[in-house]
Amino acid sequence: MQPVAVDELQKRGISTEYALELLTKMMQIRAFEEKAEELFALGRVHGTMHLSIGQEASAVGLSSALDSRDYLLNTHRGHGHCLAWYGSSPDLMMAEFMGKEAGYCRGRGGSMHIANVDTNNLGANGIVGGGLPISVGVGLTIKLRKTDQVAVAVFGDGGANTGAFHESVNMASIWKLPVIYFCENNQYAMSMAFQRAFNIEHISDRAVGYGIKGITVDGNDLLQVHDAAVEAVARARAGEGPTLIESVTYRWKGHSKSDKQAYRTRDEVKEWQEKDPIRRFSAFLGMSDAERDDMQAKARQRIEEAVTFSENSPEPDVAHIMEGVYA
Amino acid sequence: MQPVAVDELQKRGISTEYALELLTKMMQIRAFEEKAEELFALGRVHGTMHLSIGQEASAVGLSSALDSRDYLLNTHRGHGHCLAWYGSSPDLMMAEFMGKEAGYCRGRGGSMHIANVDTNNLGANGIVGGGLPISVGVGLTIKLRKTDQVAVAVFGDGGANTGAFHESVNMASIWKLPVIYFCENNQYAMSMAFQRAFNIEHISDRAVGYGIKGITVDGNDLLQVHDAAVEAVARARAGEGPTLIESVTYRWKGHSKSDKQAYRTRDEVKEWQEKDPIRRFSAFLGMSDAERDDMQAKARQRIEEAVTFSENSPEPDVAHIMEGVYA
Amino acid sequence: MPDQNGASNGARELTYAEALREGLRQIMAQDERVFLIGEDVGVYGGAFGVSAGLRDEFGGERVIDTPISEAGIAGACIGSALTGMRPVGEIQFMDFITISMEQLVLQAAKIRFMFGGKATVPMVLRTPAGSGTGAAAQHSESLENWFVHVPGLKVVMPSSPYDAKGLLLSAIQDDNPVIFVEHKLLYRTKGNVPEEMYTIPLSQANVVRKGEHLTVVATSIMVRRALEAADILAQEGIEIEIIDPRTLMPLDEKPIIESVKKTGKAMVVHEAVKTGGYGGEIVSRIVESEAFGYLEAPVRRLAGLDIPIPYNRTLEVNTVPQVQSIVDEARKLVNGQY
Amino acid sequence: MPDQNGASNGARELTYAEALREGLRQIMAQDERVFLIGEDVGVYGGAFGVSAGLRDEFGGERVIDTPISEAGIAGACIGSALTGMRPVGEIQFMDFITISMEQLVLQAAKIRFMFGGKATVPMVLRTPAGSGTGAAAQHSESLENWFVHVPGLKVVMPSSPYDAKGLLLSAIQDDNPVIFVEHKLLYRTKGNVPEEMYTIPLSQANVVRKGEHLTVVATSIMVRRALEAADILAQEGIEIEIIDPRTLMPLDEKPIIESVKKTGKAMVVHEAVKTGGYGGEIVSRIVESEAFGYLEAPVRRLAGLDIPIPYNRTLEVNTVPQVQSIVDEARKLVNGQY
Ligand SMILES: Cc1ncc(C[n+]2csc(CCOP(=O)(O)OP(=O)(O)O)c2C)c(N)n1
Ligand SMILES: Cc1ncc(C[n+]2csc(CCOP(=O)(O)OP(=O)(O)O)c2C)c(N)n1
Ligand SMILES: [Mg+2]
Ligand SMILES: [Mg+2]
Repeated sequence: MQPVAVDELQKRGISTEYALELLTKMMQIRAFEEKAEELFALGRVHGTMHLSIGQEASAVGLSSALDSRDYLLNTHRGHGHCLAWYGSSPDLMMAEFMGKEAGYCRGRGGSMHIANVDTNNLGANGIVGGGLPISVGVGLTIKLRKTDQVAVAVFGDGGANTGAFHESVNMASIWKLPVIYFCENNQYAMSMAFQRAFNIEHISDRAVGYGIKGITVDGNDLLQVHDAAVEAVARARAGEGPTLIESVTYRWKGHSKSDKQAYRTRDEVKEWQEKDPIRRFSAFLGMSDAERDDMQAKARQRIEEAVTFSENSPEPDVAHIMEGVYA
Repeated sequence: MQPVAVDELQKRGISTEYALELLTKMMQIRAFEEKAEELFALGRVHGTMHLSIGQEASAVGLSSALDSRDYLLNTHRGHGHCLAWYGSSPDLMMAEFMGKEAGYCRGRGGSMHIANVDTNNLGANGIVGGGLPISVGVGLTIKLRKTDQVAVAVFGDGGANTGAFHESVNMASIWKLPVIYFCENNQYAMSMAFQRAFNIEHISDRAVGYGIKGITVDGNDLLQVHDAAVEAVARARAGEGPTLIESVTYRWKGHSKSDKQAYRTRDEVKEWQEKDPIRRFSAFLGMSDAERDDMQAKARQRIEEAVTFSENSPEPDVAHIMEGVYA
Repeated sequence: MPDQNGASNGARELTYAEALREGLRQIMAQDERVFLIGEDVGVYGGAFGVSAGLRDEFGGERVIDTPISEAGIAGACIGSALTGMRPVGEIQFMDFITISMEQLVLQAAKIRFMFGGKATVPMVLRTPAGSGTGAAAQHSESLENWFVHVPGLKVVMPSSPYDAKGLLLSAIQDDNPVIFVEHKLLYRTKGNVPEEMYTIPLSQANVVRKGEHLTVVATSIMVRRALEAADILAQEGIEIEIIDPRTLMPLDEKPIIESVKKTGKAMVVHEAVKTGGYGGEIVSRIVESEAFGYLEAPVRRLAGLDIPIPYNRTLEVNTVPQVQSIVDEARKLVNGQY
Repeated sequence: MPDQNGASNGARELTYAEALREGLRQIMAQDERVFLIGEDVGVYGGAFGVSAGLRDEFGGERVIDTPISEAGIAGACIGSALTGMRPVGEIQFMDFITISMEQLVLQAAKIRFMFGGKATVPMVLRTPAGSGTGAAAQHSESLENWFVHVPGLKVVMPSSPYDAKGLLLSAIQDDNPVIFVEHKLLYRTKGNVPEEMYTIPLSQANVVRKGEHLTVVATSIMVRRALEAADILAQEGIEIEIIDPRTLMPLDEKPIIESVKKTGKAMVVHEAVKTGGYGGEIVSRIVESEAFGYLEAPVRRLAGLDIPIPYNRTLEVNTVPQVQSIVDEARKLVNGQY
């Protein structure tokens, strides 16, 4: 490893092993989503999906500042955060994605609703901004129980324009709830460019309106995301309330499976692909291309295993279709 | 008139007559609401009402910057804005308040829904924040028709915490709509004190989050409100988009008819009563107490006439109950 | 379960609002997972006084005043319920629940199912519905059938102080999201309410009055009006059987069907707008059941007119069923005029 | 009015999406008060491609992309309609209309009435409903009955390309707020569509197929499925009469009642969850009418299961009525098995 990396990691108390683990997570996310796309193309999965390829540092950087006591409220573009989350299983995720009984949600939820309440992963959400009001409640639970947990609510630039965002962040602020509002500004809400949907430079500027700390970070730089999250977590655990983090990044793929991407240029996509967060972090760690490719191959292998696992899992039984509506 | 007043009015192009007209408006509003309260106490009106006594300068200062081409979106606490509006009739307002057929809304709307689309008064609103999304549409009409009209959306401090506020102001900002967001911060949303509902000092700070101009004015000073509104109107007519004006004021009466006001002290109310906008403006104009009282008596007389008018108006006929649902 | 009329069980007269408050107080004292959240539920005591005094008793941490943020209130309930609490939210007027719909319908109702049955959302959202206070079209909605149409939610509508307390305690202890619809005009009505912490099971209809000639299914305030109508009709020799579903969803349809098999005639009375309303559900349940073969007359719906609630007092009263209209409709049905 | 089958009138095959687009294009060219507003309706052409190309044609001022702000979209329609425009809003999936409810129900629907009949709100809100795309519980809602239950709104649900264009043009020219519910699985279905700017009056039901044995009232995609079912049933000698209300509110009930008087048997088919759904309205209209006396069998509802839409494809398909379930239910009804 380069000395500067050693230094930077040490400063943050990140061991080499842990750094490699984080890189592995990013690679598994990439592999998972590439596989997801392939399964779609082959017609082996139905519905839709939202790939976060290009945004891996954002997901892994965030989760690297949290631990197993904390809560996650995730978005439709949530494979990454879900995989990055503590205790998550690529097998059960893939099984859910493929609609199988062994999936996290018994095949009832699919890509947009993967959750694992057992590990405090409170679920992806098909509704833009849908998790934000819920985060207020999670924050209240923590506050009422007086634990030192933190909840993180992930949303996109699009989500920051929903009424839900406003009501939620304000409530979290006035009650000093331990919630981190983590906005992944990937430049587009479907076809709506950030510049067209906002009349401000940084979404984090909105923090002013709620009297909380706001910060914008390079979302393709794992350590920058990590640092901002660590700071926000400390603030939350200390009872100082929420933080709004804007993680500036980019989605390489279309919005969902059926997107002609007429709203952006190929050059723009290429430009951002050069900021690949995985290459960036592996280079930072001083890895050679071969080392990196080798690691990525292993990650792909892991995802292949998840596919095999899922293929061997049965379909949900129609006889049980009415189950799970009421407790 | 005191020389300083002459000066100040002249600077703004306000004639003495117009200044007295503005004062008259404030006094009629006060008289209307005092009468409304009395009618309630006598059991002659049913439902509920929200009095804006103490806030008169805010309503009149705002409308003084607008003219008959402009649009108003009003709130539940809207008697003042409605009376201050161009072409409004105390008779038809009182008749509506008393549920009579001659009322602006044929007795179907009542206090919370007084509207007169003919004069671009698009109605009071029983829903906090309910007029805000509508203002976006009014702004779009103006923009699409390329007229130089302005729409003003009035709301309270409580309204500024609704999701509707956020979505609307953002949309008006990105499309540079000619809408003035006029927030009457009267310190309370029902029992919820401003300080408890916000973690910021000025609601106008929220303008930052939308990239628009925000300003806080003393809402009990008619000229301060007027000035801010004039500036906002100019900006809007010039195609420079919305402004967020926070008019800091206070309601002297309870939230609605049934409010024990346990959430505030009498001293606080008294303190604000000393900032009476009517006395303040009449004193500024150099009026003696007697002159002022005389003028107020005339305003009361005008409202008595409105009551008489209303009493002579028939009740709506049950035979026509199904009318007006569909066009 | 103590009896509604059993003063021996420590029952005394309470208003509907007092009964609700007593239930809230008792369960909050017993179960620290329960907390209240809503606009002005604290010092103000709620717009209709239901939570008066509870903030003094349990503190601002457990009786939480919110900004005007109905989506936020619903979300606060969902998130806390999902993580182990038992929130009781209040939406100040049922009309404003329109702002909470996404959270209630797409989140609260669906989370358990979408998560494969692996999560619970034990929350109660209380809200006052109905007209009669002169508050006009935006403060008088009766929207219960929207929620009946959303699998995953339960819908409860108590018609008496006794039911109010017992059903509220059941709702809070239920592991599902419950929309608890109160009625503004019922808050001050009185009835016997036992002091103890009794529960009335959800999804258990109540035969409020026995009769042979006509089955009247009524909800909320219409149960009271139907009872008054029954007294008048009884003087003419017409005995109506009144059934209050109490829980609209999931519905306990059996007593209704049994009753129709006995009377051969049925009508539904609710305040909500007739078209698209709950009446259609009850009519369908009857017509689809074995009671169909016993029907001697059309099943009728007596409900609110298809208009927004007008402000004017006379118009307002004429918009929704009153005692006299129930009497008239029942008489016609029994006398074979349909 | 040109005929659905009259190629002589210049009809050609278009998809449902193309028919809608053609209607939008024609009226926008003719009436400058009409504009489109919604998420991704511009360059993207709308999530289901309905407005593809219209931004190029009419510019960004009249084909307006919005931020993710469904309350704002509804409000933008209301405010512009109230001031003289004729907006056509789009809510990307009907599920998200939950976020527009306050604006639609408390404002759009009530403004005219609350203002004493002195204002009009001529807006159309288009939105795709329904399951079948694997998008799971939060992208598959069928919520039409909520709006049927709101006086002041009109609710339209076209089932064919021909109806889609003709009804959309009527809706845009109507002076009331119209909720225009499309179906995702219908967008690519084809049918004859005249090129001219014809309208189909609102509140006019359509007898889609004539038959003697059973009246089937079906909406949206269920009309297509019922037609397929009819072919299968015809082979067994069972002739069903299929009626598509097209406008659910205000309903043209007469053809339904006449049909039931003829057939003596009726069923309703819709995709939305059965409980609290539109089926109850249709059943009630039949049972309350003179058709009651002609009924030879219970009126049945065939509708979506009372569950959120599941992701898994097999579960999803089994959640809502399919051709085979219509066949089975119709056969049972006709054969007196209920
Ligand atoms: C309330 C709501 N409106 C619209 C949609 C449709 N939709 C799904 S994702 C999306 C764009 C979201 O943009 P953003 O929040 O920036 O997240 P990203 O997809 O870029 O990760 C839209 C419009 C939705 N799911 N929910
Ligand atoms: C969406 C909504 N929530 C709650 C209410 C009940 N309510 C009416 S006025 C009011 C307080 C409004 O406060 P603010 O916006 O500050 O206006 P003010 O009454 O102080 O003029 C409340 C809670 C409502 N009408 N609408
Ligand atoms: Mg984005
Ligand atoms: Mg206020």
